[in-house]
Amino acid sequence: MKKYFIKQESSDKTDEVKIHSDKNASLNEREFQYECKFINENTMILRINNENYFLSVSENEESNLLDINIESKIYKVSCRSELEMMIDKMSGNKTGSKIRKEIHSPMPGIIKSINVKEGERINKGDVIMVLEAMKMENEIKASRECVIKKLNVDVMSSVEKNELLIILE
Amino acid sequence: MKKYFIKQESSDKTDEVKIHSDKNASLNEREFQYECKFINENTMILRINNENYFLSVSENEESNLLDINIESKIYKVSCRSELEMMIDKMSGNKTGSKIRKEIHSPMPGIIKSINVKEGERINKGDVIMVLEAMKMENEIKASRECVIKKLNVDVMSSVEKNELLIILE
Amino acid sequence: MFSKILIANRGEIAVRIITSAKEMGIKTVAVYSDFDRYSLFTKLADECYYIGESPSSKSYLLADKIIEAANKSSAEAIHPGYGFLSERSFFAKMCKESGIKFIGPGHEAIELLGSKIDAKTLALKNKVPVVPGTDGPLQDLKEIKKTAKEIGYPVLIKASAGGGGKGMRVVMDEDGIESSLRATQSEALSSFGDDSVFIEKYIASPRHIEFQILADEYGNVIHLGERECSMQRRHQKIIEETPSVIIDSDLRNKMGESAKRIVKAAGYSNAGTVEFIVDKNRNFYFLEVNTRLQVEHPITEIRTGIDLVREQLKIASGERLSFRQEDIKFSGHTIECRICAEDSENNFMPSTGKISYMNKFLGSGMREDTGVEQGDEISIYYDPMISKLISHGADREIAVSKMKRALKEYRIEGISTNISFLLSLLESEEFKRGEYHTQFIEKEFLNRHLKTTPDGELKTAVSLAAALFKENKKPKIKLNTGVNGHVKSNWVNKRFENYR
Amino acid sequence: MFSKILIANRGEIAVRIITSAKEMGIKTVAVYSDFDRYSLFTKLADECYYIGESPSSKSYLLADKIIEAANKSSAEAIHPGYGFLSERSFFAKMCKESGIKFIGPGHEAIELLGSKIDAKTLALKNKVPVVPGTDGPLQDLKEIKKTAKEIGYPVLIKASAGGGGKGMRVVMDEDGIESSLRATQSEALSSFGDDSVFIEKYIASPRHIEFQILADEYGNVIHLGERECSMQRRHQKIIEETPSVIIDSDLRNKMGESAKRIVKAAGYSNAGTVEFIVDKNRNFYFLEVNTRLQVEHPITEIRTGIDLVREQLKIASGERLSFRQEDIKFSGHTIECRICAEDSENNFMPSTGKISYMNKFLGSGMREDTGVEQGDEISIYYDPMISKLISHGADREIAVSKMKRALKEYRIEGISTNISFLLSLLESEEFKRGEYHTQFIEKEFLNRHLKTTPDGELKTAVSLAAALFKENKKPKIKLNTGVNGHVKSNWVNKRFENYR
Repeated sequence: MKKYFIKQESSDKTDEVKIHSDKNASLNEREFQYECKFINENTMILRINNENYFLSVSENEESNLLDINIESKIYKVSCRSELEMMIDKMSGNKTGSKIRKEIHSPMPGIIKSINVKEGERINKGDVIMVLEAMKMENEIKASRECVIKKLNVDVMSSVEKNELLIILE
Repeated sequence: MKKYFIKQESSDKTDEVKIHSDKNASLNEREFQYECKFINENTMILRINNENYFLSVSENEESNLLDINIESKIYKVSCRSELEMMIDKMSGNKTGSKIRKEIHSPMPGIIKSINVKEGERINKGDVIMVLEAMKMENEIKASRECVIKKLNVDVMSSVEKNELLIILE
Repeated sequence: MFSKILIANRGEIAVRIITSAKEMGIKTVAVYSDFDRYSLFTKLADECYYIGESPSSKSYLLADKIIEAANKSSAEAIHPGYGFLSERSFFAKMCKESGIKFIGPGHEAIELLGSKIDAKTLALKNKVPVVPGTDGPLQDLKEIKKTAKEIGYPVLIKASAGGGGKGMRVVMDEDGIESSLRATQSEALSSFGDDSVFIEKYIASPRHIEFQILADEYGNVIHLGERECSMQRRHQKIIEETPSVIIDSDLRNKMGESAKRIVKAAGYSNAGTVEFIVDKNRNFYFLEVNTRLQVEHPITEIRTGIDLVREQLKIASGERLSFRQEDIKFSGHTIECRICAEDSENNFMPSTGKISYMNKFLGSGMREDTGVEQGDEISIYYDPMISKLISHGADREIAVSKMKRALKEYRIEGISTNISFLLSLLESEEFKRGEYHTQFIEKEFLNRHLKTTPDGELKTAVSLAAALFKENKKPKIKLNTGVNGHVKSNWVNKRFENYR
Repeated sequence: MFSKILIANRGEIAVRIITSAKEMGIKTVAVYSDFDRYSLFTKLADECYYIGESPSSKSYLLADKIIEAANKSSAEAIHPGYGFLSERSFFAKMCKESGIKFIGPGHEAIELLGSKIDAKTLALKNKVPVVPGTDGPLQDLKEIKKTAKEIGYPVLIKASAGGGGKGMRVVMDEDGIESSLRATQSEALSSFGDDSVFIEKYIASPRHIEFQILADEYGNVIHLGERECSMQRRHQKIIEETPSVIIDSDLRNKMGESAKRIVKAAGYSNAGTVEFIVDKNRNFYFLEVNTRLQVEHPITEIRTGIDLVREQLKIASGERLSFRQEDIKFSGHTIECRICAEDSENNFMPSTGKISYMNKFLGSGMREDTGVEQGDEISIYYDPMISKLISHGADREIAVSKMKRALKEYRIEGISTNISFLLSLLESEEFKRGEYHTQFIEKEFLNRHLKTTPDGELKTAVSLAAALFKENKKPKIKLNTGVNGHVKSNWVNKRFENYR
């Protein structure tokens, strides 16, 4: 029996999924029958009782959540195993998500502008810099309140994918 | 450099293909440039000079020939390597094709009728037996003139795929 | 309207029905056999119920199991598709008795029209011409001989309960009648459990032309024009088109009205098809009524803009037809080709196995109805049809050119198909001119020598492709040929990298 | 008619052009960059020529290279598609001088209509309303301030040579004008090498509606109705439909005739699009002429039954239009959605990478125009559009329901897409009612909280899917947790077998 702790992005409640076998599972102690066939690493046919879901799951690097795609609607959940929950508890991380301290370039391109200075405190949603790629200007925004520790690039410098742009405090 | 001997099904002439490199080849000493990318074992993009062919090749077990499928037209050729040609010569087999002495069931089904007797001489195209499968009656015909050596099945017997039906002389 | 329906079928037609139901906001329930556990139609359905083993006699023909699944899932109606239980009046009756709406005509109409002889009588009563022949089942040889002489040879012997080309024989003269009768009767007895036959005038080189009908439950009936289905092999339709080149609006009107009269007289509701044969002088004769959706229904949908499955669901839920005969508009020309798993170069032997690769390019003006994907298995259990390709163009020439392009770009590996055969049919002079009949393929086309020998650049491509294929397949063993020791040269490695 | 043409483009539009050419029996020549060596359009073409490195400035924008390939392959004509060199008069001129037919208008018409100011002048001369504004390029701040005051705020500053939303700024009052002007000018200088701007009245919440035009080389011009293109984000069209809910046949006629007048006056031939904006009172103003095939041309093709690429080829080869305005019939409702490689949940950040899995189910009434397949790479070099899905139904409701179904069944893995965003747009009340405008997405829709929290059975599915995904991904290392030692139990193995 495997136990997983699931939290919907928009909810504070943690649900408990137990996988008893390849036919039986439970959600918060409510047992049900299921059947699952993986088409590939991300896509599966999942049947619960007789309900059919042809769905895909992918790891969202940005949010550290799982994106569950059912009929092109995306449900975001965090999913932690028992072991991970134990580690979380010991390290005092309650949400289970790592706080990212570096921002990397999502794609190759050119830095068109930088809107912040080192040492500056910025708010969630603030535009940090603008990256031009694929003929579009893409704003790189802060995903949380933070302080800029180090800027690793200059305006008009061209960057590769995954190149380190900024270190946060 | 690799050499292959190609014979179109409908022709008596043997052509010689030489593969000099992954860019150069020749047909009957006429050199040309080419480019080839395999999509899978059977499918390739083949470009000769600048002509483009998105084609597939498969081995036809029935005829021992290669089926080259270009735009859903099928060209049948025999293709022998130098080594195979040497072996053919030594064994005195000029056509390069094995003569099949057994007929196996192409699919599971039921033998609806048998039209020949052991020892009977039959002609190319004669119906040897009728196999019912996929709700259709399928005639099993002689692909050459031959003598029936042994019948391995009875009328109304059900057969598996590849089960031996008849031995020819 | 229903909130949930069950589809008592599989493959492309189950997919087709699910599509329209979803668009109408109706939940769908699939039933599946072992073989179909993860087939496309089950992936698309909202709910799936297992009903038995792969042979259809142990799953899709089990009326009890299907009714049980409908009850469990609270489906309000059952769509039977085509084949399987779709034309079995007992199943329609069972549905009714279980309080489930059967999406099709009432069981009385199915039963009436299911008997060839009753249907013929009904046609005659309603002034629709039928092929001259016996009006009752016969069993006695002497009587049969006498009747055949009256009608005049050649005659056709047909099993009373037959269909789809099964249990049918042409007899050219009196010498052949006894053996043909015996053969037909024994086949009919084993297939249908009924050895009665009837005899009719055999019409040489006929056209098979059918009319699509929609009838609501309040007696309103319209027709949606004809389908030309004469391109057949062993009585199986291969290519269908609409309009037919031999039907003008006058004849369309006459045949359409005849079709409507029969259907009305039978108290028929829902979608149905009235089949006719048409002789060289454009005389038409009623053949039979198919009391269900046809395989080739898409060509009518495209040419009229009417979704037939949507109409079926609306009619079954008690709605009235929302258009009258004069509202029906026809646009352009539509053709359907049936791609089947069969080796057209080897006597059309069914081909089974796994589809290892599938790559198609449909493009503008093309529709595909299929239940199969790359990686799927083609089995011995069910119909060998893989896909229906449907083209639509402003005129026949454009529709044909689209179909040819799409067929050329349709790739299936792992099994044999009839694609090259379909392509040669479309390229035949007879098809180009529209001058073909139900015996064209067997009596004329198959005798032709159609082998293509490539020349010029095409020959170079064919030859090099063969050599490269062989080179690429060669086991990676170092051959010690002595003369040519460096087998694993740089470029060979490169090629191996490309492949996968 | 031409016997061979070259397509100076890539991706879905190259595929689209090849399709019609093949159906007409015309040989096709593709040109490709390093990146596109084995892209779908090269697989479908009859001949392929390499023209340079992946960045378009080193391949698809190299007029010399393209003309060279045309000469080598003996192509008689060049189809430029959209984007790249399609609206560059110098390229049309180069083609002409090389004796190659440019499939599009003459270079004089491209040049005339390429200048916003000349086009506006032409419109006014032909009694087609334009948005009030300056009729010549401006550079001086003082003069610009004066003009803005005369027109009345809010005003729009536009780069004279701009397009596609680039080099455009709204100024709400005099305080904002200086900084906006400087920004627009510097952007225009770096992008187009020309810093002249013009100013016009800013129309709040306008509709973007365009008319498809066909003109032969003998002065015959027809329009094929409107396309409603107001669903935009950052001036990029996302969803297009025809007919527009706000256009009645009276207005269609008026706008269509206006479009024809402009095109006729410009001496235009071939396919073109006349763009208008329409205000809340259904006043329309001429915007510009796109002198090429549009991305969204399929919705017009489906609603009229006319293959626009076929018509382009016929016109370019000197044929006369084969229909008159009164022959054009419109049928049903058509919608197009553009599926793009962008993360709509993360500020529409372009998404690059390999498409590891693609599975779609189109079904009846759907068309897809695409240039990518499973296994293809989405790169930074070109437009992020993956596919255009087009639905056709008897009415708007049916067309929308088909589109929704197809979007729900469209799966792409390996990259992020805007499919869920498209679906929520279609589900918005504004779209349902047809009441949207060019600023709807940015000013209204994006501010909404659209997060969906699953409940009931859906929540069970979401939770179990997450757990099973994690379970399946777990590295196959035996954990020594002590408590639960039998990690590799039978059922885990089974699941691993299923996966791949």
